[in-house]
Amino acid sequence: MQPVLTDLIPALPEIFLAVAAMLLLMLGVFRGNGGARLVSGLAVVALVVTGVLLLRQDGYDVAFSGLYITDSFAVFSKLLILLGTGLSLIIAQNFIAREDMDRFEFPVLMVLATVGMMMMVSANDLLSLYVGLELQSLSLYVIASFRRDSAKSTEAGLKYFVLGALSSGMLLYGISLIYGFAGTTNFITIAQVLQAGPAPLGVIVGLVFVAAGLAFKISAVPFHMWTPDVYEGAPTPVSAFFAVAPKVAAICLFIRVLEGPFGSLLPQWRQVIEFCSVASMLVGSLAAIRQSNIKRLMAYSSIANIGYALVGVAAGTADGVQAVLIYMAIYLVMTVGTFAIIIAMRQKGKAVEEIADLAGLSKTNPMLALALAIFMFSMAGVPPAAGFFGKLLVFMAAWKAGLYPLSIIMALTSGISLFYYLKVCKVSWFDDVKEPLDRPSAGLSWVVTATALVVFPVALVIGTPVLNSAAAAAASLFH
Amino acid sequence: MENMMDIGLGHYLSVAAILFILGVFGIFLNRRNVIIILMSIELILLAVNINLVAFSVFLHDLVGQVFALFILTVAAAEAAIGLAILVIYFRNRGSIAVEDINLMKG
Amino acid sequence: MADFLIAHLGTPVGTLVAIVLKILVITVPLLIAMAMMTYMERKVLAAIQLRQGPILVGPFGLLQPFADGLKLLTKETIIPAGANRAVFLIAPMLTFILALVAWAVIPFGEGLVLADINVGVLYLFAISSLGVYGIIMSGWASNSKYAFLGGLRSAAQMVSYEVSIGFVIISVLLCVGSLNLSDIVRAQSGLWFCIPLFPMFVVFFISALAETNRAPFDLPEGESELVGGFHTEYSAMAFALFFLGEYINMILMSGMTSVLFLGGWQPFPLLGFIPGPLNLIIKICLLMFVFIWVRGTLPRYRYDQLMRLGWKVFLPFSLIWVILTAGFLVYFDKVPH
Amino acid sequence: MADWPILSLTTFLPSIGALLILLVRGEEQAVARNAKVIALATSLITFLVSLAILMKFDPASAGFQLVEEHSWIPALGIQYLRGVDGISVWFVLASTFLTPICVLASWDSVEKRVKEFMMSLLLLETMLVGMFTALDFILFYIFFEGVLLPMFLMIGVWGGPGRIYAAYKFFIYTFIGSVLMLLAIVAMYLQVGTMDMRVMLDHTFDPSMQKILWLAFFAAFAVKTPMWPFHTWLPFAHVEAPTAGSVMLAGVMLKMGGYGLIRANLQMLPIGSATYTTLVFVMSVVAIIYTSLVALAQTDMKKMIAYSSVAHMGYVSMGIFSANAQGLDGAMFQMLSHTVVSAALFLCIGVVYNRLHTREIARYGGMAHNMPKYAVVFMLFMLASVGLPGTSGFVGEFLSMLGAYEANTWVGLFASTGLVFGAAYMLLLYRKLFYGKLEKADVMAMPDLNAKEIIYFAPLIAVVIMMGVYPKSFSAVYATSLDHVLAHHREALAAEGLTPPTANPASSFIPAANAETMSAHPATTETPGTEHAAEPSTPETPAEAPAQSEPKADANPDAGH
Amino acid sequence: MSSQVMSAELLSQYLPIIIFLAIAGVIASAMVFGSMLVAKQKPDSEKLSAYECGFEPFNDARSKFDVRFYLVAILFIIFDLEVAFLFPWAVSLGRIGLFGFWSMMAFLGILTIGFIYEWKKGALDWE
Repeated sequence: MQPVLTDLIPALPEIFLAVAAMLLLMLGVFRGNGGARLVSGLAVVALVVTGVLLLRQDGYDVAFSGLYITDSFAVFSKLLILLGTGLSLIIAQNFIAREDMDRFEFPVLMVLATVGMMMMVSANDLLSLYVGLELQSLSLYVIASFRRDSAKSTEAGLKYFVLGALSSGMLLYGISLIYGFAGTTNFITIAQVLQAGPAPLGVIVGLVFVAAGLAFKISAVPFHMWTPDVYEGAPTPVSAFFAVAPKVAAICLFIRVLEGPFGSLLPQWRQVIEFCSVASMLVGSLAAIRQSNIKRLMAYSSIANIGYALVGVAAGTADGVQAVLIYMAIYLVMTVGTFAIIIAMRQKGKAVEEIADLAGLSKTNPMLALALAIFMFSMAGVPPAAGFFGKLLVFMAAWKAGLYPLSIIMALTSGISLFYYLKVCKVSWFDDVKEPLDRPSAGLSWVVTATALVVFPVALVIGTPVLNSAAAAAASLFH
Repeated sequence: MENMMDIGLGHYLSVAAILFILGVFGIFLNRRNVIIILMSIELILLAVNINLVAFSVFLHDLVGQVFALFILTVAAAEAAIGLAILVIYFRNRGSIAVEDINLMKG
Repeated sequence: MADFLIAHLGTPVGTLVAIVLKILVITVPLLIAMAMMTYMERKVLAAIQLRQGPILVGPFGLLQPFADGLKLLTKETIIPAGANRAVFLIAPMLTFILALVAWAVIPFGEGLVLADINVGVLYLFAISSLGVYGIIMSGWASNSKYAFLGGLRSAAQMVSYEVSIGFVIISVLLCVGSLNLSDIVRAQSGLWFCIPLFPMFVVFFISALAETNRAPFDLPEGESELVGGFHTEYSAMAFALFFLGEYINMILMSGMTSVLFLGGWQPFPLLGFIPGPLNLIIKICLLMFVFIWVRGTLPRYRYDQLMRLGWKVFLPFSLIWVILTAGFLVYFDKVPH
Repeated sequence: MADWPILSLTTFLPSIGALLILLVRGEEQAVARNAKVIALATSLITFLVSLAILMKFDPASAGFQLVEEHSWIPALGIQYLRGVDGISVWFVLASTFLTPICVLASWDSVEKRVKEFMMSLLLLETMLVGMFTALDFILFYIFFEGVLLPMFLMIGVWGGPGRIYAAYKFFIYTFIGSVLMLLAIVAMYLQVGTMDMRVMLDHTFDPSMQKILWLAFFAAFAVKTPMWPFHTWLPFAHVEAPTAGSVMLAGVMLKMGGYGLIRANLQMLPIGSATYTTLVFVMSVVAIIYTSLVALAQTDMKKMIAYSSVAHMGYVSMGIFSANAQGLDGAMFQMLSHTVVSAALFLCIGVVYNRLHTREIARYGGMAHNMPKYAVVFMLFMLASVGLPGTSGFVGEFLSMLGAYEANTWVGLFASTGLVFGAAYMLLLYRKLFYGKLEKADVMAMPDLNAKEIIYFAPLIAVVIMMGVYPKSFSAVYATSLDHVLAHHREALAAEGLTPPTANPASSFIPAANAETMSAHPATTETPGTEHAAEPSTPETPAEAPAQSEPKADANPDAGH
Repeated sequence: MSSQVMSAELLSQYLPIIIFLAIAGVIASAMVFGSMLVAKQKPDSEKLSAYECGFEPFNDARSKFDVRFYLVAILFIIFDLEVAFLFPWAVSLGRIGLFGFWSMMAFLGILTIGFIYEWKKGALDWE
């Protein structure tokens, strides 16, 4: 019994969170729908406790007979995921109460999705990768269509489901080929097989399928079609959640798979990633310009951001990974902040989501407008906001790896992206008030303020420790 | 019966590949019904399972079959959730035709 | 014939012919048994209701089933105008075929089994699950409200009880450690499983009633609500195939019960002289009698009661039993090999 | 006081003021008043503190002084590194000098959202000072870009009717330019391994790489300067910006470009500079002639001054890339002069705009009659802008033309035509505004300069005259640094086997007033080899100058020699 | 090589089933089509219309039906699959020991949680 139990200790945070999710489910179902708020609160507590458990982990460890791995990389990305989920939960509070989403399943599903994401980034085997991914995806499908009575929400859920299932299928097909031609599903063994000799064609084909499947999950072009629709259709807190935690998890998984078992195939997959990256940056930046719905805008913005992150992935170096991790951390904070503002967009008790509805925000709510400006400039990569440093890191990593065209395209597209970020600032600062927004709730204001402060100026101060831990995380992948 | 022995790995892989392609085409070319899409997805997963089991036998390695079992399970859960979403979608829109999924464009 | 077989023993043709012969040896008696089963049902019901039952056709009315069969054979096959013709016809055939082929793995005695596959239980489980398709297809293809609703109800009922059947089988498997039906029978040489797993035995038998849409769970055919259920629109041989399939299924479920819980071909206590296959046949007959007995005495369940019984009683109950069985075996270190 | 991080103090004092303003609550009127008072107080204190920089600055030293060095993001070689040399110190002062004037100028003219306006102004000051004193390239970049934000808001929120287009154009032009600069910075970092500008200044980059890097930097600074044809954002930004915005824009922000051209292009990338000298000359000459002609055709006062700024900055770029003592000296002086003069001219326009709310030249006329004080002030700055000897404008334009002439006679000749055009449009403007009949009733009703306006014009007048009459007081501060730049430049060219474009004998043309200035440049008339005889003078730095920067800065030339 | 042996073994085991399937199919179709040949076929529209207590059929029979059927189907899928996991576990419990036992208990525990949830949510109530 003893060795079995110690074998599970590396997975303790996940186990804890999973058990917590189940307990919350029971709590919710026995208390009825009145308990939604309580369950939400407890879910946040559970996430925090999981974070603490994670922080106690250090070093490299393997559980479940090699299916599962913990290293600094996993810890770092999991902390990001937890942060994303926690913040999304907090900003969702008010919304769900008002928009008839006040059901305790919502936080429980979010927690379950988080467990899936944590499994994904800790996967050391194609099997655990798949199971984690599906645990996440299945929860997300449900969350996307959580407003059962809204045509938009259900359509978003349906779209997300169909394309998500398709992507899972592609991923699986790739996995089956890799398994067949490499003879194993374990990452470490695959790496050994690939280092031992030239990679069989089947593995490369399989890898392309796997990359395509994962590209769906991070919504990289050309697998991005679902993103704008789902972001627009899903309830706003759900879009916020989608924009952060699963993105971080998927990109970390991407890194884990590509840099880990397939590290020696860098020349092969780099072309794919480069293509996706360039396409994402261009499509994301260009398509966002003509959006009038702010959630769609954020969707395209997230596509573009993924393009930038992929630049770091394409570098295929520890620097690149570190840059991506930092990039995603910053992206997470500013995206949550922006979505908190979007959630706060209510006129006379009704949610609105057109960019034009922000008109004159700087007069009616200067603090919110200031925060929004900080987020937008940060996303555009204008210093001194934190977004600049994320881009800078990725950029430097790519440049160091010799990806000159990619870095230049990155620089240019961030110039293009300025157009639509500026548009949001313009509307909120320069235009005249038509209909003032309602006062946001305390929780929202809190998150907006906190994230805005982190983006600028706190990030300038705490940057170094975060950078160092990201560096350690990246190094653990390239031991 | 000897001629039946000729069925080798390649044949299984070909069948799986054909099924996979059918599934993908079913998703993209189908203009009628979301149910057909769901079925196409199942077809894809079936192709994967054929692959995995064939490889598993070929490699004398059980992992492939275990994987197939997992896929079956997850596929069932996925189908259940997919159908549930489809049902609520139908309740809202009164149609599950693919061309009616058009509330959001852009 | 025998010469031919001996001459070709070991060659593909010989093997083939041998297999076909074996199949016929199973099928023909089975069909006859089914016919006799309908006769027995009418007789037993009559006895329960203090009537005589069929007496006119043949001695004691023994040929009545064959007369019925002949009648159905010469009836017009009506395929409703709105029906989906192919599916409409395939559905009864499917039910019938599945009911038959399930018998391929039932061991009639030591080595007396058509296909001694090592996943026999799984095979049975799968075949009986497929049975739902025949019903769904017929209900849908008929394009009639009664058939449609009857089919749905029937299907829902079958799948509901399928789950607890699964758990029951698991608890048997725990005690055996093999999926092979012959192994299961052999494992009962000392003690039939109906003793240690008595509750499971009961659950299984009741689920078998539900699985075969028999009274008191014959909701899908409740005349008062659904006329004839999923086969409302069927006539002639198509109807007969459903009928056949259903009765063969009943016999099959009895056979499964015997194999899983009553020791299959293992002799009755103190009656060791009875040869193996006969033991099984006697057990099946006894169980069949219970089937009819139940029909004659118990009132029909309401649909919600039926579902509640399946999901809220049998499912948790059998689940707990699986856990208890496994726990017991592990704790006392009695797990097979 | 001695060990105070005086540069950081100067930089962040305005931010603290902005934070204080942010905290101001209450009635709208009271908030506006308090915000203004806080802004004025903060900016004045900042100015006083910045004077301390000048006092502590040692003009004899070419190296960076008052250096503050702190670890920041070691993983990327990014430090919190600040310091000033002779080139940057004046720009710091220009920023701190103009800000209180802007606050005063906006006292009454900004009516809506005063709180935010004052915050933007103070933040702008922070960014500007930070940018001129940054010695870490990323820090430099951050401040360089950071300037955009408050300026974007100032134009967009408080600007005229076309403000949104102007703000966009302003932002996107400068942002895209600076993104290219970032590319170059990263490339250089990966060569050198640190973002420390001092190290980069001493590092000799590969010539072929220099050419690319130079273009990248040039893109950023040419937009900012702005040089023709990248200047198109400027007229819009100026016209739409509120007075204070225009003042800061013309007064300081354009100098960011000039500063960058000297610091990055000329100083770090000598080979690149030598390669593209012709390009710069052509662009500068076109700027001088073409934009002067365009200015001539303007009917909007602000647009006219804006175009004149482009022309004046053309002299600057021309002077810088003459890469000789006169040219560089002239460019520096021209920048400083333009800081004051253009700021003053925009303030002048602001005066009448506040009264009549139009900038149409034709709407005015004959103001000499009812606004005599105003006419005098305007005339002074107009003449300085034209380059009348005795005003600040003369020295800069003359020296930079001299430098250009030395480098390329034709360029010098063409550039001098710009003087004529410049005189033409400015005098035309003056005539239209102040002479003629005072017939329009609303113009007639305008009161003359009030006390507040006189208060903020007074220091500007003083500086303009001071610069014109006694230029050495200003040039002495940056002379040593410019020498150092030139020496380094020549040395680098020599190492590559290129000769500087200087034809040499022009030193005799230097007017007496500037002879002293020139005498501080022994290098100009000597051959590259002998320059280094003058080098050892730099190590004799005062004790309080931070030691760590000096040996580095000088070790290289010596070693190279 | 050995995979071929394996497949031969497999075939010999499953061949009877396949033949059985064929024979059963032949019997079934013989019965249906034989009857169709033997019996007199005289269809008319009354005969061919779907039975609806003597009325003309009102509307399409395949209309909406109770969502609870669907719910049952989903529940079935989930539990049936779980049974699919239990089969190999039950057979090999002797070899996988305590670890296997407790793993499955954990799995069943999670399943039970889901089951309780369904129960409390009323998914198991027909009425």
